[in-house]
Amino acid sequence: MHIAEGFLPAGHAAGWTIAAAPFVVHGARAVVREVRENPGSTLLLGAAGAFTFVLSAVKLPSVTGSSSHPTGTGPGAILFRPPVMALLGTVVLLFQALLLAHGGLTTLGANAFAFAVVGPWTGYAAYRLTRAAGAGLMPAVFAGVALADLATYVTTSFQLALAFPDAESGLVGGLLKFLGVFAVTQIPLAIGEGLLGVLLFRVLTVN
Amino acid sequence: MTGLAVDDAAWASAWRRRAPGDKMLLCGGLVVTALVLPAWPGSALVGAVVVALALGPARVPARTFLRAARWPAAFIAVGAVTAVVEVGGGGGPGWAPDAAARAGSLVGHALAGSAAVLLLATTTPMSDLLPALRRARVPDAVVEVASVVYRLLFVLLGSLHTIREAQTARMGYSSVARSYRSSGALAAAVLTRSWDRARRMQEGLAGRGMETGLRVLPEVLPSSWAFLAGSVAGPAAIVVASSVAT
Amino acid sequence: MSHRTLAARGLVAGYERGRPVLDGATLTVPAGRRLALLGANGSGKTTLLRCLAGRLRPTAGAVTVDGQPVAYSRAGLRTHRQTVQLVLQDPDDQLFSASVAQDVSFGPLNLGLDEAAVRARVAEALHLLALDPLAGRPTHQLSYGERKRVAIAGAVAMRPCVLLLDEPTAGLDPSAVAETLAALARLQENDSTVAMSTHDVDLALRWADEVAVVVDGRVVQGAPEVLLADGDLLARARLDRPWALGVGARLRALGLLPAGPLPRDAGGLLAALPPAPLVRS
Amino acid sequence: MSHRTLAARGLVAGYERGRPVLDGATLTVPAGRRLALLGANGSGKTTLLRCLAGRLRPTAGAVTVDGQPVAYSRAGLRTHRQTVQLVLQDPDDQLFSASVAQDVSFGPLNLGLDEAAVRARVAEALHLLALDPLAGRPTHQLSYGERKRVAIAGAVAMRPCVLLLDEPTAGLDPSAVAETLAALARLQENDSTVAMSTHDVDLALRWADEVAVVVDGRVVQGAPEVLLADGDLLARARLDRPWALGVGARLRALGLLPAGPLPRDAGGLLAALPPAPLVRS
Repeated sequence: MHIAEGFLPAGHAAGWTIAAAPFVVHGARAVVREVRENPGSTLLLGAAGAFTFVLSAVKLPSVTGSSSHPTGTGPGAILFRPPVMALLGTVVLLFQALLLAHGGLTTLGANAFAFAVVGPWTGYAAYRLTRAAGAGLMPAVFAGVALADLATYVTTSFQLALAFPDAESGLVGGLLKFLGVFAVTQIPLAIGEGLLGVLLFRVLTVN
Repeated sequence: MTGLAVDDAAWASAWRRRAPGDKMLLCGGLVVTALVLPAWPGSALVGAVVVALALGPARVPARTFLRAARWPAAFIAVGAVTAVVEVGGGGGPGWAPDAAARAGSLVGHALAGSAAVLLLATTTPMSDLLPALRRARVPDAVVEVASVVYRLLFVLLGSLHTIREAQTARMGYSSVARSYRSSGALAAAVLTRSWDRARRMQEGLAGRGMETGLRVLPEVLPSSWAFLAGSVAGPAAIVVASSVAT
Repeated sequence: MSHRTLAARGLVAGYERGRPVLDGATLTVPAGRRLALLGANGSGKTTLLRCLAGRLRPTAGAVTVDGQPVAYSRAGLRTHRQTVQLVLQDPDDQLFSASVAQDVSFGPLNLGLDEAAVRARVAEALHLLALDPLAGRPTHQLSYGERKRVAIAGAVAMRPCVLLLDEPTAGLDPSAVAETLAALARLQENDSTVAMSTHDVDLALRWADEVAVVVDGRVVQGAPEVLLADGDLLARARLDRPWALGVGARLRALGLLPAGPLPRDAGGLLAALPPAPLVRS
Repeated sequence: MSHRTLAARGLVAGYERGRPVLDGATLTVPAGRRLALLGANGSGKTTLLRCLAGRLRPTAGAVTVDGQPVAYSRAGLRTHRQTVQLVLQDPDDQLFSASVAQDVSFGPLNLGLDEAAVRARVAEALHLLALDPLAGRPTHQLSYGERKRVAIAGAVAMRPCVLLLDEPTAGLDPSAVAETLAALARLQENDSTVAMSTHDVDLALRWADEVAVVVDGRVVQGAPEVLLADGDLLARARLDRPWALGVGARLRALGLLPAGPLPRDAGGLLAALPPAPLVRS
């Protein structure tokens, strides 16, 4: 779920764009540097972006029967590092907005902050910390991918709560409401995406 | 099968050969108008104009436009209800005092804004929009990565659908556990395909003289003064109509 | 597993730019006989095969197995998938496991068979496709022709009554074509009915007991030597006439071929022609 | 742009499991003549084409253009790529742009031409491949055969003196094969020397002025009607004998064909045979 066009007040949309900008620009610089050193990497980066887009089209099987889609940024954060994912994630969001009508243009900044910045960085941090704590590759992949998914939706909920605080209980109440609707329901799906990440990395490490 | 309905509509649109800049000005103007005017009647007018343009002169299939609008509509409905529910207070959850008005405003702005973006999406292929990013001083390398994403995502979506179909035929999705195993293998197969594609494409393009970048010559899509005038006059008329009405 | 008759009646399916790709396609894959489905690229061969395999639900018409229509319920499709297997043209979009044996075991494992039964199925399928020596090899190291045969083995391990193949010989060199056809003959003997799509009319004439030509969204079915000599039908279907029928007809008219069916390939023609007179050296 | 003679002498290249794929391959693509490179899958056709195009540097031997060896420096390779273009078998390996015209413009832009010259080159290449109506279409909506022709147009826009094609007809139906061959004939007239690899011996016989058979890492080159009648060579190369040569030889022995070269396809054979006697109806 990305925040739809026009859902955020103008000030919020602008604010989140400014918040996401340094990360995305940093990612763009990393990409420009990479491509200058090795022109062929344009194709590899393009393939990574296309994979992230396509991964979000994989159906996540769920026990309840309803299906949902992974965010797709967790494996990318581990494989390609968060700065690059900040850019690739934003490109993917732009494509989702214009090819699938998921998300929007004025809300691109807010969605990029959740999906391409907070999600990948949280996932990558969880992956590194789990590894550093002595865990094996697969537990670390699980933690990284699942938390990247969850962090994305927690951030989205926070953005919505900030824009629409509860009339009675303010920001905290608003956060609880949006977390309840957008993040709590996401917990099983985050676990599912973590499992998918483990299965993906298992196949990759065998090859 | 592997096509994306919005993308197919954009390539087939009657506005396909209009300058992307013209369409961006029109749709950008409509988005801003939808957001800054009061939902009634401003956003409602924008929504009506967008739907009339899409189904009329731009000849976007109504089915494609409505199906694509389902996604944002679902988010907007859930989000708006959540926004106007009140959880503080003593008793259980209830409606905020001005719930109907706030929800109406939120839904109006968001639906009209989403529709205006969808008008751009269903009339302008991505490959016409990417050169505009270049003019907006986005670095060439980034625009080129984005154009490779656009090309490869169709190749990979094709692989994704075919592999999933093959797995389904061999009972790969007959239980939740098997579905997970199949999805993991599917994701891994698509990832290795994407790397393989990139590597082989690199050789193919080196043979065509790739040295620094992936520059291509965009099509010449001339701008129309009449269209530009309409793009400015339309939103302006909506602003006037809206302020007269309120 | 036993031969079954798979049929389609009045299929309408696969819309493209507002028009259905198939528009009233009727076809029978008769139990135990070899059917070649002919048509130009884009004629709807693959759409028809996907309908027959239960992968695509037609908007009108019915698919039947021994006269029983396919039920598009979860259970009905499950049964149908065990009866009919389809192998698509590009092997790379059907192989998704690391090794050959692992890939072939995917289907049997999903059927819930025990380990010994799965191993037996894998061994049988690899053997029928003459792939035994490749069992432990990684799929990405194989040649294109080998990968195509592994994809077929993956379907064969499901023990289908009917095996449908989309362009199984496209892109293969002559020796790989011969190996594939030999494997299909073993499958047919092993009680799987085999049908393939192709645009190679010479191959269809040589291989098939019956041919079905897809043209304008419909299907014309009949004997190879009749349909493949029908210049009007072939032109509408954008196909060539098999050389053996054209040359054979002339040679028969010249009194050089005996009565009976015309030879179907170069070997048959050379055997039927009078021997070359001995030349003094 | 003008016809040039591209040659390879004693190439050793492409190690696989410790043995070179090419081990002393010598070959000439004579200016202005059609060369078909024949070989089974895995014989080394593609490796040879990649060496000829300067994409793979052989470990021994030399590639020459009009007798001048290719310099493997940056500048030397740049010159060579302007002279020799190679089109790979899978069009998706070289189409990277979303629209047909944009993709074809990539090569000319890399040559540093100005916009007007690039547009002229794109229009010319699309016209030679009969792709004008597809100029504004998205790559991902094209059929396989159309994508193959767009990939060829991308190479043709570089105005190569020699155009090498890896399996340009594989996977195409008869009408797409005919369109591709017609386009190649226009290129040849337009002063590009055209060579293709294939494992279709019937096509090679029909199309080529000369054939080169890749066998055991080396190349045997000669006239189609000679090499493709050499049963021993064909067996070693795991290729079939073209039906037209086998059938033609017998019919000549039977005194049914006039003197001169044997017909190369069904049309030629029917034209050379005596007409069918009139039959009373």
